[in-house]
Amino acid sequence: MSMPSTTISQQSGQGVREMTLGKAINEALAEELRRDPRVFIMGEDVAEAGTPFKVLSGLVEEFGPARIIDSPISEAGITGLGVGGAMTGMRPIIDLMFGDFIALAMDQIVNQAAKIHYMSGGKLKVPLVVRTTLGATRRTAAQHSQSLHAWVSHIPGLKVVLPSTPYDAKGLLKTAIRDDNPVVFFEDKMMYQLKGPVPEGDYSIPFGVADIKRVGSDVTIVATSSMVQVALAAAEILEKLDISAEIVDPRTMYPLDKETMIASAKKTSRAIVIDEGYERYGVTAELAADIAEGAFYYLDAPVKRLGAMDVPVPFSPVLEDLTVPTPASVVEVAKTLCGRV
Amino acid sequence: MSMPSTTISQQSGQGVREMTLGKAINEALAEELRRDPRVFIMGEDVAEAGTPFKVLSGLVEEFGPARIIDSPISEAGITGLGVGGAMTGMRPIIDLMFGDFIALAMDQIVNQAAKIHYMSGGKLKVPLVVRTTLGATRRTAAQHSQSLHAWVSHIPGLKVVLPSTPYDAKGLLKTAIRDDNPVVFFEDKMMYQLKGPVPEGDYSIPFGVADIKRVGSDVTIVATSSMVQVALAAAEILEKLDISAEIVDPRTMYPLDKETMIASAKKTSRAIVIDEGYERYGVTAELAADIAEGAFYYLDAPVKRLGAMDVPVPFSPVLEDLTVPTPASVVEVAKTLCGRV
Amino acid sequence: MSQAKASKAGKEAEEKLSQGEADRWLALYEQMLTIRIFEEHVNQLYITAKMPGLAHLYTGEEAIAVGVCAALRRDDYITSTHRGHGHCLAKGASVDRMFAELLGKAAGYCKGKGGSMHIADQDTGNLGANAIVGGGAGLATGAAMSSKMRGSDQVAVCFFGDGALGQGVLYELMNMAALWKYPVIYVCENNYYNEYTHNSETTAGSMLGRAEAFGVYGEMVDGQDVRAVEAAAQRLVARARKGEGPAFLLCDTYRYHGHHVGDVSRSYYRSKEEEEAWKANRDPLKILRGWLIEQGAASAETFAQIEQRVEAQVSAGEQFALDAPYPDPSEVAQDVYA
Amino acid sequence: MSQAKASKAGKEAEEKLSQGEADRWLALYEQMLTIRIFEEHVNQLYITAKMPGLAHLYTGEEAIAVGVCAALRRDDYITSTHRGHGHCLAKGASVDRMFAELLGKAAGYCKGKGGSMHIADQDTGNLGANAIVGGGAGLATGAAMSSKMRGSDQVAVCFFGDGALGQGVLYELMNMAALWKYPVIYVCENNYYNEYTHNSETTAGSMLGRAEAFGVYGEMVDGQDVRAVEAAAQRLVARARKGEGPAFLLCDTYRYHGHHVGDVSRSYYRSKEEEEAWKANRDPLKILRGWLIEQGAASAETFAQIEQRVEAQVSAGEQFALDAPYPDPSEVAQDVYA
Ligand SMILES: Cc1ncc(C[n+]2csc(CCOP(=O)(O)OP(=O)(O)O)c2C)c(N)n1
Ligand SMILES: Cc1ncc(C[n+]2csc(CCOP(=O)(O)OP(=O)(O)O)c2C)c(N)n1
Ligand SMILES: [Mg+2]
Ligand SMILES: [Mg+2]
Repeated sequence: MSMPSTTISQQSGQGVREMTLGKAINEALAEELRRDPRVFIMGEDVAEAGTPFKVLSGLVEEFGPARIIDSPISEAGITGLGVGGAMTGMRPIIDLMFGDFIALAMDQIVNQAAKIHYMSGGKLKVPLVVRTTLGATRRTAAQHSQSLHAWVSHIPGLKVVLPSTPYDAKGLLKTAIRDDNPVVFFEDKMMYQLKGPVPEGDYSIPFGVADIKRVGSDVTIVATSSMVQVALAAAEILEKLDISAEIVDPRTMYPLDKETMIASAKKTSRAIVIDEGYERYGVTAELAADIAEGAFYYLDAPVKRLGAMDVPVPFSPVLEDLTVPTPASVVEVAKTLCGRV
Repeated sequence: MSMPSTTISQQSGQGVREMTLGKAINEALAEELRRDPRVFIMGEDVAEAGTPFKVLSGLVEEFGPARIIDSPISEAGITGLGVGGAMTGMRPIIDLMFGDFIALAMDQIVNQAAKIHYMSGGKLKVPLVVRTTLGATRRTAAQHSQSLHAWVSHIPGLKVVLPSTPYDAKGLLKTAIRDDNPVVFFEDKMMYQLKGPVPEGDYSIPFGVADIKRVGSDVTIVATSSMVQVALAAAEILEKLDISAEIVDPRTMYPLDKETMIASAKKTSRAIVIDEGYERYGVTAELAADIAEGAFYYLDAPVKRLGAMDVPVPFSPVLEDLTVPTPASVVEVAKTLCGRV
Repeated sequence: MSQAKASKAGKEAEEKLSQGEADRWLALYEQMLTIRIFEEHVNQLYITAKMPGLAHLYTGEEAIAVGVCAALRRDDYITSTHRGHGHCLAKGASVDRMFAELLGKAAGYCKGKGGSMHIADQDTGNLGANAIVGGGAGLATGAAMSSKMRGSDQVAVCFFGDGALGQGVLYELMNMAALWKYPVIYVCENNYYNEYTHNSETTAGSMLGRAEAFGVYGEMVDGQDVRAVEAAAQRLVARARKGEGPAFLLCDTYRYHGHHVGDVSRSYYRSKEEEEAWKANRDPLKILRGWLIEQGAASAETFAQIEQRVEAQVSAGEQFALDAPYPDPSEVAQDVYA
Repeated sequence: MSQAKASKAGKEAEEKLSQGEADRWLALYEQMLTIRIFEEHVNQLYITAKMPGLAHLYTGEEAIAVGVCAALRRDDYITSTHRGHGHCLAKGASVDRMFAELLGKAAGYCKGKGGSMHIADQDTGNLGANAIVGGGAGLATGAAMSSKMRGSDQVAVCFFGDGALGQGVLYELMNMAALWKYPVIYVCENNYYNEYTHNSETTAGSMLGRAEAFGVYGEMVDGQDVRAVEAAAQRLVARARKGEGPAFLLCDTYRYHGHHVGDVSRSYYRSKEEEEAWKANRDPLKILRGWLIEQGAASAETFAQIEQRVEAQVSAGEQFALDAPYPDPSEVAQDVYA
């Protein structure tokens, strides 16, 4: 039962298509561009090229180069344009190709976008979306493989989204574009080809609502982004070992639905958290600390964390594959946690 | 007994002076500049002005403008110079006035400095120190008050230091300068005037060794930077309430001495972690998760976290003072944790 | 390299000033004086420990903010800097709420959450002072982009100091403003110092040449002569409004006080003589006042009246702020998200 | 604005080439050919799915790396880019260990940890390819700073593409290089495209003017003529070595392949005709070979021999890499810290 449990089924009366996550993103963007003339996209090679990941293909043809704008290689500059544009009546979507490049735009995102509403005493608003990527195993080495979402999750004033399925990607991206706050939206490069059901018609998914991607009773696995897929694969294996895993996908790092994670951990009394960012001082630390505190009196064992190995991502495939959580590594941790060694 | 317990006493045969943390930093820099001609300092207003905090006063007079270099307002650029210089035989110390400005230099610190040793298969080295600041309550508002050390603590390849006393500041800064890796060194702006004992003569403090700043038996308080001072003040109050607090100062975020924190928590069976960074996805999450896992079978209550409030730092003193942990707020948490409500 | 066109002053001097003209310059004089007196009060608030934190005074540079904003409409945008009080006032902010902000009071423009370095006032198109050097460049250029995208003819002015020329993002933005003809005017307030360091030690090449190399039209002007600044601003704003693209206005100026109110011992980085020479020979208030008197457009008495009025208004604003309540503690967690 | 001095080619054509001269140009020819053939092999490795990931081929741009590095000593520094194989080879790396790196093998220059975009070779002064556009600017300028501080006469060359002109940090660094006369040469490989976007859509103003506005001396050169590149590089390197400061060398060039090996359908951003015209008329190998033949300095047979030798060497290097072992899994956690 690796189908999303609480999601598609909620949509009724509409056809459901199988589509890739990349296409779901593309559809969300196209629909919002159609709906709201204030929405536009700016980034490197976003127009005719449709980005190196081809996720934006076809948009410039429909919306023209005034709304799908190829920019110079100026991550800080274009993010700054996004902030200024958002403050003055537009709803910019800034495309930062590789998540590693947010390092170039942190001042604009953190010192400007995140703080302007508060610093102005609530008068100015920054309805900005920064779309970027995360995820390793693409053989692009240390500067093109990082998952740096912990940085922005740390910052008050920002919202942070990590979709794990085509359905979630589309619905969450729509919410992001309609939100009046700066939102950083992380797409896993390795999931663009992942297929899943997406209903026809407009829908959006609220921020701060975790999704239980699989119901189980023995161990809770909290997973983000593509790690949800890893967890689902692990759960299949665990099922055969008679370990029933419940998979909780927070979907948004902020706002964070602590209640759902904690409730699941209380129910199963064991929890693992998985994320593709570096483990040290990363997202797994926050999620694990929240569960350890919230489910303290219910846990039978310590919360276990599985992040990316704390090394720069190596190029060589034989090394790179060792750095990320896999179904096998999740299964091992789950077995240990459930006393099956 | 708020005196550092395991530190000064180890130094023997030398005079001990009382000096401010700022002066201790200044001394460490001067001694290293004297010892090693490869060491130099670059930053905005570091020479005649001695920085806005006056921490570098006197250095340009002794070492001249070729080694104490006033730079343009180019945080990314000067950090880049530091990386390139470090790779080719120098040992640069780059001064980034306010910690908030590391947002401008993250690409240089994270995508370059942190990864070059690994990406080159261990051939190139980056013996760089980035000195910057943290800490609020200086009435400088949202863009000059952040404590962003969680960002760099997250990144493999970097070492991260947060001294809490003049003694530690001097000894840790020497270790940083002598280290062959990029080190980010965070000084709390509000502690520059803090006085404490510093022995004469050369000494250094190894990274990755936590310091027990106060021995206690009822509750462990893990605290960083100026929060150690807050914890010490809280401990005095708690003492009067018959709660004996042990204070553990990790001193370096990476390498992190998990053992000492966990051993203390096992002993006291209760733990609080305090840090001045934003609480959400911050340093308290990592420390709490580590303790919750490592001392799981010994803890009588969940680990409690106290970070900065998750809001941009407000200007108004009546608001700003609410955003940081204080002795009073630590006492409250400790009392609750120890069942004294 | 374009030089500033000769100021109109010469030609005009020969004609008689109309009453309308005279009143207009007197109004700008009053604005400059308001900034001057406001800042002196701020300094006093600091000295008497009534103001939390620090402030960077605009004293000496008044002609730039006032001259440029005189060329702007209320719905045009500006972004400002750590030295931002002058820009705010020139764009239309009122002294009482500015003082309130500086004192961290609830009646401040930002409810006391922003303070001196973050005053923003949406109603007058002020997108905010910024404590990141160069931080306004993205916001102003983005606002100009927005104006163009929305088919509006609003322009955006980005004020910044010579120190901001050290920030690479400024060039990224100028490049894009030039590429896409955004109606933005970059106003560089060259007061020769980056904090405590002279800009000859921090800035190579040519300041004006930098703008031009990125395709941004540049002019240079005497930043102490409000009439020259205003004339240049009118030209550049008109260009931008017509869709002819961005411009860069380099203004020579000087700050009379320290980098911030606490910077009182300055001899290690600049001489008393230098300071005195600027105040004696290039004071923007003196220059305009001298010209108006020379024109027979105003008497010493007029100026005395203006001074009295401004002093009264500023004092009243200060008192309002001193008496105003602090924000409620619950405010600390408000306005993090819209 | 300085234009490149007329290349020496004209004058030299009239004199007879000495054997030493002829051999020297033949050696550079062989270097260019090595890069060309190396890249063709890389492409084949990609097509036959023997290479993990992607690679950005230098084919067509060989004269720049080879011409510039011919003016450098072994202990001079370079920094390189995502399109870096040519720079590495020209600075002295050997093909076998480069192939090994590209295949993620332990014998690679970085033990397989860096891959195509991160080859570094300390022994030849190569501070590494860089996958951050403009990422080499800090490293090269910092290396030049270090050279000056250490009292060495080493120079540093920073190779980058025209796309890097979009990165603000480049200007921050040029400004400091000019201020402090660091011996760094910024070599801009202007192949007209930033990935899939023509630089007329991304770059306003004047490329050369940018350097000059920051106080960096600039020249422009035909990047397809290795003799012109070499002559310019010799001048700029000599200047820098003598302490006369940084320079910027703008080289016109073209990449024959896609942005990376997988970019095979390019018609949406550039035409087949444009590609063919460059290959036909401005190929750096053809240009040098034609001149050497014209000079009577080498025969078709010489070139055939060179080609055979290079092909054999490159093939041997490739085979070495294909046969080489992968790193031990334990390597993953090594080299994080020194
Ligand atoms: C990015 C950044 N770096 C450093 C600082 C600290 N700082 C504040 S003002 C200033 C000098 C600014 O000089 P300039 O731009 O010329 O403005 P002026 O103060 O002369 O008006 C510096 C370095 C800052 N606020 N932001
Ligand atoms: C900071 C950064 N932004 C974007 C990219 C993605 N990217 C890789 S190569 C490239 C184009 C570079 O163009 P140019 O500098 O002209 O080099 P060329 O590929 O033409 O040799 C881009 C945008 C990157 N690697 N780094
Ligand atoms: Mg200045
Ligand atoms: Mg190019």
